[in-house]
Amino acid sequence: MYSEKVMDHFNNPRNVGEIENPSGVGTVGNAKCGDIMRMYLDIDDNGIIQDVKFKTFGCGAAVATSSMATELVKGKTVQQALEVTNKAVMEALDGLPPVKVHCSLLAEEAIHAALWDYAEKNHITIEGLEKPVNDISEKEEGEEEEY
Amino acid sequence: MYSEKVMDHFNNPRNVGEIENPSGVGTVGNAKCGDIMRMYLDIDDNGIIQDVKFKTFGCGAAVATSSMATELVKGKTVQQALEVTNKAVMEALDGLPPVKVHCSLLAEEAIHAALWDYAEKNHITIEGLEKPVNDISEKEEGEEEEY
Amino acid sequence: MSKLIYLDNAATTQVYPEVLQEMLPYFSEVYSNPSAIYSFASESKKAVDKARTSVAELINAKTDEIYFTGGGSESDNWALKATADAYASKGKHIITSTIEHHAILHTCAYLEKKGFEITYVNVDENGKVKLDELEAAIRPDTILISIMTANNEIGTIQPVREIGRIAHEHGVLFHTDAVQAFGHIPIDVDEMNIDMLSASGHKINGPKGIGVMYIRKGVKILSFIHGGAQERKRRAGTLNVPGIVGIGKAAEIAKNTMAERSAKEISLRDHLIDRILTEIPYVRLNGDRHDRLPNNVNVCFRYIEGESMLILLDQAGVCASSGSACTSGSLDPSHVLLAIGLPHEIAHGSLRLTLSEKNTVEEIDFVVDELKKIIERLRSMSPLYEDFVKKQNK
Amino acid sequence: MSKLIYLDNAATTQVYPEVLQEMLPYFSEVYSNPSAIYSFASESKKAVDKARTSVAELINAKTDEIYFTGGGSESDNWALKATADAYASKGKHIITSTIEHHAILHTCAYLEKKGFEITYVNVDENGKVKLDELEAAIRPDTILISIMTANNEIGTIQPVREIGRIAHEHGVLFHTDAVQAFGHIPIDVDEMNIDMLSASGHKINGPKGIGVMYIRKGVKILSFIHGGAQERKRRAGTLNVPGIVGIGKAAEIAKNTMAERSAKEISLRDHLIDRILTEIPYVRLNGDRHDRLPNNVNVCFRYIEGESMLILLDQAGVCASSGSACTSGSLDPSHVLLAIGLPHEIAHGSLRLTLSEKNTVEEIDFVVDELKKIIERLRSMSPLYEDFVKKQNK
Ligand SMILES: Cc1ncc(COP(=O)(O)O)c(C=O)c1O
Ligand SMILES: Cc1ncc(COP(=O)(O)O)c(C=O)c1O
Repeated sequence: MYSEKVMDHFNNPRNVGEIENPSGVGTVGNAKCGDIMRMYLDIDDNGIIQDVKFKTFGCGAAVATSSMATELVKGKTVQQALEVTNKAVMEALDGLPPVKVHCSLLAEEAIHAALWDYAEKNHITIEGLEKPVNDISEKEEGEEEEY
Repeated sequence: MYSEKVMDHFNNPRNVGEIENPSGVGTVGNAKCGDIMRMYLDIDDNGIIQDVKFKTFGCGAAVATSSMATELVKGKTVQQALEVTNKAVMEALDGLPPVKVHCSLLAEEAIHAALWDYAEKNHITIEGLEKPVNDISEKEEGEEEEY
Repeated sequence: MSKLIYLDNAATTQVYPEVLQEMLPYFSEVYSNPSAIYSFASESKKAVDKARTSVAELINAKTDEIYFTGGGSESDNWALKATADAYASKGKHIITSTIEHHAILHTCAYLEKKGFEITYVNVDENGKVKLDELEAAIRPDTILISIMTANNEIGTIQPVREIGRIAHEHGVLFHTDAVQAFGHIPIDVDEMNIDMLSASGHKINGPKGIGVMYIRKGVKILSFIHGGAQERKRRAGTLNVPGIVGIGKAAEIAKNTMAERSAKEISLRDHLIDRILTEIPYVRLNGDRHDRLPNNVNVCFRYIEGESMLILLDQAGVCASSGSACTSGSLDPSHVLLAIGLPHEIAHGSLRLTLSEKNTVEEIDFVVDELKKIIERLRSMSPLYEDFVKKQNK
Repeated sequence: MSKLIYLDNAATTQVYPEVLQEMLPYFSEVYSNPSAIYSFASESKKAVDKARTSVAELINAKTDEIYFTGGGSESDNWALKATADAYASKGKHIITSTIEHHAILHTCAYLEKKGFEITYVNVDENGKVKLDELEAAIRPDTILISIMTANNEIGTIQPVREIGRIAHEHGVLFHTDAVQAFGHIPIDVDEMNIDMLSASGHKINGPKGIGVMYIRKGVKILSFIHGGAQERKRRAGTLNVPGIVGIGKAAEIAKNTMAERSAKEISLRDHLIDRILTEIPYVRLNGDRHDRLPNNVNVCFRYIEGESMLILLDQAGVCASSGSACTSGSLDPSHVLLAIGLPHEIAHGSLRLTLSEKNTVEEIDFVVDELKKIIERLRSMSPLYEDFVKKQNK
């Protein structure tokens, strides 16, 4: 069901863990849907993401998208990180099954949540960053009609 | 589906044929239901059935019941022949499948029809013999409801 | 000849050994439920996908327009009842024909009780649906036309392409019961404007208890069997993996062999028809002489009755049928034979011989020779024949 | 251990080799349609009769109260929809439970759209139907109570005898979905006041795509699949002879081995439960500890999610499930786990291990050892576990 890339990131997730005193941390998703992602960012004075860690409660796709998302933002500027979309995450993973697309949205949202926290802590505004919705499921469309 | 007796009478029907100038002949059934029986009787002056022949258009059970019916009446008096019921025919054949019970009714009716003809020709009344209905199907109950 | 001569392939067929071979691993080895998440499940899932593709290719459908069911009857019930459910707000009128299989006709009778109105279009003396009557029957509230691709008793092939065209010109859905045609004659759901199609595994040397329902994308019918999310949520129930693999393999073989197979069957069929018609008196061929299933022979012998014939044929080692095998419990003569205008009396003398490409000319010749004796014998004890002869001699 | 450890027997089972053996002749040798009249048909008819007897004996039914269907889902649909059809004039109220299989629940939803009213009786924290609630729900217009014999996810066995008694005291028909219980625990339709019962071949080491419907004599429901006159005119469609032979043989084996088999399964099950509950923290057992299917283990591990667990178990060669296999397409956690009062978060961490008597203690021990590692690993990357630990350390 999953691509090899997804399985690789699920089996060997990059950047799992916590960062003590992070520059920003965000948690999105909700346990009701079965997916929660937490992203920690360590951002230096130049606005470069020096380190990133995640923890995820969720399915294989949730773990893999979190892992891939951390890879995509690491070393990037805040502005570049903001441009990491769910599509980018999915493409980097060679695709996801249709029912799992929401996991990639969650990963995008987790980055945004951590950046928002960073911005708030530092009293700055990051252009283009909207207040993230913690519960991504509210953004999603209703499930396909049950026959 | 059929008993051995039925198969024997179907394969080796007794008394198939016609009688020229019979004492009585009766035809019952109708082509609509797929069963027609004709019974010829040769009855002597003492009212003994000296010979009997039949022809049948119909299924295996129809042929076998006609054959058995001829055996049961041969050598009998008119009054005894009248007492050959469909039950007697069925029993003599070791039973019939439920959907084929009507064939035995037809055999009983064929005897009656031939006796009626004999009675009419000789202007006598046979006690207990009612005018036979030629189309036995009218006497039957409706078929089991189709689910 | 002590070998069985099986001439009842319209009732059911032998599972080809190569079909069974393909099915075998999925009983006791790869027995996984294809819906599960572990890799053991993906093996059976792959087999199901492959089968779905083979079935789709046989009728030029898309893979995700194919749904597996428990048989042809289920497919027919699904098509009619679910269309009735889904389109009731548009209308409650359905058109079918007088010669459909009972899986259609009895379902229609059920729908009539539920407030639907059914028009049964007549057929001509060869069993072809009258297209003018069909078109005239269409009303603004007509939601479905269901006409079989080919008839199971008399073998007549319907002008399906024309029917589909008429249906679509009037914006009406078209379902076809292709249980007898699937794998036997070419079917193209696009060219023929077919929206839904029923098929069954055991009529094409596949297993019993597995059927197919084709539903064109966009047709809004929902489930008939509700429950789990299988078959894209449209047909609940754990997938019958071996059955699916079996019908898939049978469909693949049917596609690859169709041309050669039907040529062989047609030559056997025509030999059989020719000998019967020329060597046995008072006989008529039922069904269209040319637009006819390659393996179907159906004749009526006057003055005799079918069951007796079948028993005597059986004793000669020949499997045949008289009227639809499905309705052998009934006493009524075949509704199809009545619909083409035969009187009851003649309909009762019908014999259906449906062959396969495995039959030989020798077998066919043996059957005709036996038939001649059987028919003579039964006529000699028939009061109807007696009357006929007496009338002749007058 | 490179061998597959199959612990998903509630999803489907291996066809026993002796069952397959019994089926084999009916594919390519005795392939006749049992409805036909010739002697070749009586061979397959005899096999069907024998199977029907075996199935009847397993539940103490009469042979002619057994009908073969295309699977458990079809049987469930038949029971509910045909009862609704046949008894609508008496009333339009049906009672079921919140933990039924989707084959029941989605059929109920369909019936609701058709104007029927359904009461969903709640269950207690172990998944047992609340009998007082059930009895209180009965109204003058109640026509049917449908409660499963045993639950497919958490294994809880319902007080079927009591439910049947209550139903009959109120003159209401009682149907039970016994798909998981049939052949696994003793069932007696007379003692238990069961009027209709659904079962499925592939849950008892028989084939997929074949089911059973028991209908007590006198229950007036008609067909669900209309068409030919098969199954005493109640279920149309050419009989799936190999499938029927298979479920018959499986039923026969199930009857003969039930006592020994379930004793073995119970000892494995309890060993598995005991080790999990004592060696893994923050876990709960779902379903009744004692009134439980012999082969069912269902637990929730806090702070982790089921699919991840399944993938890692799969990599260790273990086939397991989380929630019903039928609904793995859905994102919602199991309705059964919610019905017994679990919050979503915990329900998502459920694991179902359903064993067979062929499993060994070594396999079970291997699975527990693997599970411990898997759960530790998943917790170490779980934000919920992180929060929990931090709260503990405060
Ligand atoms: C309790 C229950 N009912 C019904 C079904 C449906 O049976 P089948 O998949 O054979 O249609 C299942 C199994 O999936 C089940 O566990
Ligand atoms: C034309 C036609 N439709 C439907 C059916 C029913 O198919 P099945 O017996 O596989 O349910 C048959 C065969 O019996 C048939 O010939």
